[in-house]
Amino acid sequence: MDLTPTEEQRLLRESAGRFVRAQYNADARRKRAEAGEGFSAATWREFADLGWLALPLPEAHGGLGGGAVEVGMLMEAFGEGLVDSPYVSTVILGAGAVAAAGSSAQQADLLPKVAEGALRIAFAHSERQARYNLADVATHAVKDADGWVLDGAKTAVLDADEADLLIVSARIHGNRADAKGIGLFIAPRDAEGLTLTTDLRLGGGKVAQVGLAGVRLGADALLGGLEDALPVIEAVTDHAAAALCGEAVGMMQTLVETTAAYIKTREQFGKPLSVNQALRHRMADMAVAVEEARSLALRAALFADAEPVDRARAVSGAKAKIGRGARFVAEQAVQLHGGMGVTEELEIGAFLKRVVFFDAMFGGVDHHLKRHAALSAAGRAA
Amino acid sequence: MDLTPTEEQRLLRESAGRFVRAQYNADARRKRAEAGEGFSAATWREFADLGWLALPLPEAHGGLGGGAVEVGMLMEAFGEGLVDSPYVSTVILGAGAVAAAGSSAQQADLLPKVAEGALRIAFAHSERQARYNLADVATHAVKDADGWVLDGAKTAVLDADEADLLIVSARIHGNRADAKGIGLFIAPRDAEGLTLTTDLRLGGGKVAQVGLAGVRLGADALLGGLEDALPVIEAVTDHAAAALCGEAVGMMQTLVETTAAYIKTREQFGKPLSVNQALRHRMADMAVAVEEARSLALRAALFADAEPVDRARAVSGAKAKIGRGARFVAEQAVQLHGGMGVTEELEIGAFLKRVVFFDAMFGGVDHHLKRHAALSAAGRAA
Amino acid sequence: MNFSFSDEEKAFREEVREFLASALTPDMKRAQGLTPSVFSDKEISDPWHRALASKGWAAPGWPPEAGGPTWTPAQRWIFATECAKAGAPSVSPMGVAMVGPVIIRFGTPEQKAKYLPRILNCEDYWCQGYSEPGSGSDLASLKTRAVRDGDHYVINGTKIWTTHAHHANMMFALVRTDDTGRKQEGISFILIDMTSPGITIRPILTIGGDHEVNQVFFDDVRVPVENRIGEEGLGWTYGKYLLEFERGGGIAAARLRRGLQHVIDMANGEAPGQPIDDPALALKISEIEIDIDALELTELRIMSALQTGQNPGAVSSLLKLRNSEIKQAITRLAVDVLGYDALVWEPTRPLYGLNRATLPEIELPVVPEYLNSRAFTIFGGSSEVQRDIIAKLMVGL
Amino acid sequence: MNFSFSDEEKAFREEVREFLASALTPDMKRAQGLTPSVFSDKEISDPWHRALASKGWAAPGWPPEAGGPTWTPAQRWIFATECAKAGAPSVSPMGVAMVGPVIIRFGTPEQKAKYLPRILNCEDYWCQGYSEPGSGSDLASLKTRAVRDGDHYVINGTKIWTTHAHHANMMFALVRTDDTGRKQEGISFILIDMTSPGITIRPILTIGGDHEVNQVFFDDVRVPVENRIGEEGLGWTYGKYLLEFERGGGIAAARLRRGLQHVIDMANGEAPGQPIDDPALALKISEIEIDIDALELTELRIMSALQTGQNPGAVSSLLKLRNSEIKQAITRLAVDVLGYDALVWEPTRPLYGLNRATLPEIELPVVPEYLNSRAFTIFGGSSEVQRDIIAKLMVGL
Repeated sequence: MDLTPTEEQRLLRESAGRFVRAQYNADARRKRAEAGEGFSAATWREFADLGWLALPLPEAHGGLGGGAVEVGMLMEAFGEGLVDSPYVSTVILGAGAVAAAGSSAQQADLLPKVAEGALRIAFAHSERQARYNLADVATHAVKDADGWVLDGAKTAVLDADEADLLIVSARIHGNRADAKGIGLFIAPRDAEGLTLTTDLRLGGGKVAQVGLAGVRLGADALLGGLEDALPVIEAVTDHAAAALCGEAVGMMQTLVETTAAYIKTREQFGKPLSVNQALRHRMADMAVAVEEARSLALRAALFADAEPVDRARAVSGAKAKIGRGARFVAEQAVQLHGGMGVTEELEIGAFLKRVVFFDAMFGGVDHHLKRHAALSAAGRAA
Repeated sequence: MDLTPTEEQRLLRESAGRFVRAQYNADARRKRAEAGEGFSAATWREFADLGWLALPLPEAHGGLGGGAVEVGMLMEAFGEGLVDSPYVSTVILGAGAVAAAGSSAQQADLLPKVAEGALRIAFAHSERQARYNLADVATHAVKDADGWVLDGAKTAVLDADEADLLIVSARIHGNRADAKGIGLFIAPRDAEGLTLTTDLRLGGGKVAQVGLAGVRLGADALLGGLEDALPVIEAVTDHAAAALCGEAVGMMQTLVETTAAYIKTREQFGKPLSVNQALRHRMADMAVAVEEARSLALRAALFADAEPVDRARAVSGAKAKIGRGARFVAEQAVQLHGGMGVTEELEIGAFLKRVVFFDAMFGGVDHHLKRHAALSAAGRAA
Repeated sequence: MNFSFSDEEKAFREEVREFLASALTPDMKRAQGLTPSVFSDKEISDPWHRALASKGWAAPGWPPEAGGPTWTPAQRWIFATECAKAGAPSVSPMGVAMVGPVIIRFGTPEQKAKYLPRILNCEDYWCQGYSEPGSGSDLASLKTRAVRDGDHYVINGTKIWTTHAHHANMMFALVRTDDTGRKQEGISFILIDMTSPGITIRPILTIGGDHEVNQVFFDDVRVPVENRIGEEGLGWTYGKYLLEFERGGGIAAARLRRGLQHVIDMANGEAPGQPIDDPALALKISEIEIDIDALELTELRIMSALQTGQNPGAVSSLLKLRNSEIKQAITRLAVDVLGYDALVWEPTRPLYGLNRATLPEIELPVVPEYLNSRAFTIFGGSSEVQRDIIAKLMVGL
Repeated sequence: MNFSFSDEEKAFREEVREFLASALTPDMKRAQGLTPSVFSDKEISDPWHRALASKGWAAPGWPPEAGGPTWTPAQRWIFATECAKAGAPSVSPMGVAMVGPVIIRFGTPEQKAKYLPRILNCEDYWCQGYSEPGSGSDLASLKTRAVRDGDHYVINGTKIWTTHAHHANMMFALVRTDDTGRKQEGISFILIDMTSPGITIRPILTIGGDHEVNQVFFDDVRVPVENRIGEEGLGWTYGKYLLEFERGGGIAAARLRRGLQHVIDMANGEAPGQPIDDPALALKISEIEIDIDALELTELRIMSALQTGQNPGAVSSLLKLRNSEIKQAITRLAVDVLGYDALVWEPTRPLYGLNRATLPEIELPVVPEYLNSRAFTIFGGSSEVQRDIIAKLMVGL
């Protein structure tokens, strides 16, 4: 039992921290936002060069074989600088699904390109009516002589506008919320009948609604030939949620540091705000929330490859408590910044928005508490 | 619309306050507790003389025809001094049930005696398996040629040991949790087959488990001849809950005043504790909780005779929020008193115990929130 | 004690409802419903202000000689409650509710004659020049200077958080006319024509993406001495008088209830988050509803005390604190109900000017409103300041 | 990073489990389970202490020369966790965990030889004389005086909150030997034989109805000078060293988990409050379980840092704060599960001495424990003090 980082992990964390501090300060982010540009291709290449895109991918296909703990460290650094990259959508969700369920041919085709930074993949699974129930898939896939035909609609697809491929879930058989009968399909973004409605995303990046109207895909488009992909969907979603938990920890850390610096220097009635014990105690509670989040994000990562029920309990526990803790920290960071906190002039608001994004993604506090309780029910019965 | 008290109400409130301050200080309470005596017969007579026992009873039977608002004012004064009388059990629950459902003969027989202080009535309704569901009654009553025979068990019967009569609910027909088929029976405390297991009650007074083994009652024992008494049970329970809400307000008020006085005078590091902003803000939140409780207790009283669904929503709303607020105030009063707060040397602990009693009585915060939500569901549907 | 309205009060309520049914147009209601900012836009509030003015109802708190309707506290409560229930815009408070009462109390006959009718009839649009970048809760530390030059003051400095400065033609401001004594002394209360040379306005966007507040710069702005209210150096007194009005809060329950109903409406619809039949959501709605019930009954208790000539005590801080906290709880719950739709960020303003958006119209204001509502516990006396006041005035600490 | 125990650690865990299976009797477990006070009664903790001593495990933190088992941080974590899981009593900390380390660090060879074996073998029972009626969190303001008279100190004054003074034959105390300088100076650390003439003990009942703490009065109590630890006037330094041990907290998650399991067991039974299939209860249990998960992983992170020779930083306040808050949340939830059974107040102590009671045995300690657990956020540095420390050391304020 040793939860201190290895030398390798420490170096990864430090290099990520350095990169983010150098490139992701407030000015750079504001300039990019004002220029209205998406995520920079140059930075994505730098991610590839630093090995980050290859990090969790299998070594057999150009990856480094890292685990959720390493991903969490990277994400924590991203969170500290509010990096708005398509890392989670392409590497964790998209490539993660390919790595978990793709045939050897699909893996060999796609994963090295992701690792090199030459391919981006979006993950199109959620549907509006599903309300975070991962088994609720109304989009359907029908097989005919030429391959597959997909019809349906997806929501909350991250970074689809700049993706080359989409992994789309669709029901092959069964009823709408059945656990069985869901497949994952590889679809080019420019497939005929596939439409994107892209909006700015709260907290940075883009989000799309995806329409699928008679989208024709080849017979080999079904990922791994798998007609029961729900366990894969659950696993990559849990991995992505764990990664976002790591990112949230980084955000919380920055919020606490920024706010502490502010109340130490901002004067009122001739004294720094930090003379107010009520504010100091608030900040103590914020610091406690960060430490608890750090422990639970790490715990979720450590359980990422455990038995599904243990993995899911660890991830839902982390997602619920960090969801609440991050909201508390971000809202209080705004509060303690006073008037300046509620403007776009400071970065605090951008962090709060990303926190709301975090909480909404894959389900909020109530959803994950309920999932945790449901997964625990058997163990609690007499 | 005028929520200021009438002159009559003001006088009632003031006389109750005076009485309690004179007779219910900590020393008197401690002496009574140490003497192990029950509620003093002399004080009960004084209650009668002051008109308090008659207060909510119908004028036709020796009562004063007061309403829940007047009862709430009295209870608030009781709460300020932590009075541990059988007022709620006898006057609100016991006599309340007789007034609501008794035949003219039963009312004429019993109510004047209650008003005079010559009769105490306990209300034996709750059962262990019911878990606060008022319709869940397993105790059954069978009619035969000689009258009724009751079998079953009751829990949480307040002040039964000193009561002359018990009003016992029992199922006449139907299944265990059916809304229909419950009757209320008048049983002498010394009826054969009726056994009491009496314990000290948390926060003052006594509580009993009641066993009923073939208890024979006359044919006229059924209150009002009513075989569907659940609405009556719900009404008197709501009235009692509203009364306890008033009492809780008084308790909260005393806790805030006592704690404020303590932190203003208790010195640490050469300064009064109240120099700590964190403590002042805590006390501000406690004061806010008292004002909110005051408003909701009054609201519950104002709705006491409204349509059942409106009455129940008002009472459950008050019970839930005051349950939480009183717990917060009492726990923080202990906290702010430091070491002294967690001993039996101060009265703070006695207040906390009574607050726990309040929260447990008729169901806690979750129960009443759930009841409020269930009663509100129809109004929230699209 | 009487928990129902009198026949007269009921008749008045009927009159208000009839007025609302005719004067409050569907367009006004839609625009107000799609307003995620704290204040209604001028183009929303002005038409409503004029409709009220034509009925003689624009300035409920004013005395009759100034054009007020001489309502009882109960009537004011009924009016505010019915307006909120109906979804009416709010009238810009800076004129009617803020500078108006100061002019009425402390202004010269000439000032009253000049400004009050123009406020009442919505001819002037006012903004408030109190806060400065360095001042925060320590308002009296303000530095904007007004130096006497003949029969003018020459003003230099800057004000911040100036709501609707970009709409206003008039500002009332606290400025420093003397800095030799205590910082509260030497402050004067002055009325500034916003078209004066030397004024520049810098917009400040809120985190919700709205242009509501500004920073205003004064560069040798000349203001006639006759624009000063009361005595030079007593501005702090007048300013505090006004702040008591601002903090009053008073009649907020009905507006909160409407906000909660909006959450319920969304949860009954297609929003992809928590649906109305989710038990956890039902409990949260109940919790907030009970909070509003408590606030409403507190308002009615205060209204009753005022009605019978009693002093309701130091409760305005309590009302402000709870109103802002409940408002924030409602907007947070609304975001939960949005689910994945919370991810869509619509930057266009005003929202009621949008012809089409990815989100259903009912969902459009939710996230910006959540973000903007963070300001409720900051402006007009932060929650921390309110707790300081409550501890002092209600608990005696 | 490695999230599983090594083979050696697993073997040790097995050894601990085997020891617990044989040494921890059903009677001890029952008595501990029916203990609603913070500390285990002497008649519970002593037999357990002796069982541990016979295995060489009574003093995990002591160096080998003093009789400690030379465990790694991981072994200490495993040991404490397995003991908590098994429901073992706690060993009285005043000797082993409090005065022991002080004697080891600052004691003379004679003091070490005299006291340490008697602590280890459970021959002496210690109590702590720090707090005084007027001192509270301001411990250094203590007034109990020790005046030198030949080769004795003569002690006059009073100590309060003295846990198990009525069981103890020895007390370690902070006393004032000088009051001319700063209040922290002039304090000495002294060992007092509780059988000395002039000592009287007044019991103080807790709100849970337990006799755990006392007030101790000293009336010309003579203590040999050789009973002073270290130098006269440096007692504050020694006392602070001890407090750091007391605040450490360290390994609490397993005990909390056992407390939560008790709630689950009751909710699976006949307790008339919230049953296990109540969704609201299930969510609350999950919330607490997640809180414990977070605390446990924080403990493991700290243990790992210690294991690799790193400094875990200022986390003991965080552990104390969260441990006490979670403990209170568990006891509060337990009361909810009791429902109407919470009304029954059982005044007899000890509860494990009761032959019959109205309540089922599983429910007996619940309400007293809820009440007593209020002390968790007060003693050993109140939550307010912990937040002051966290703000200072973790946030730099």
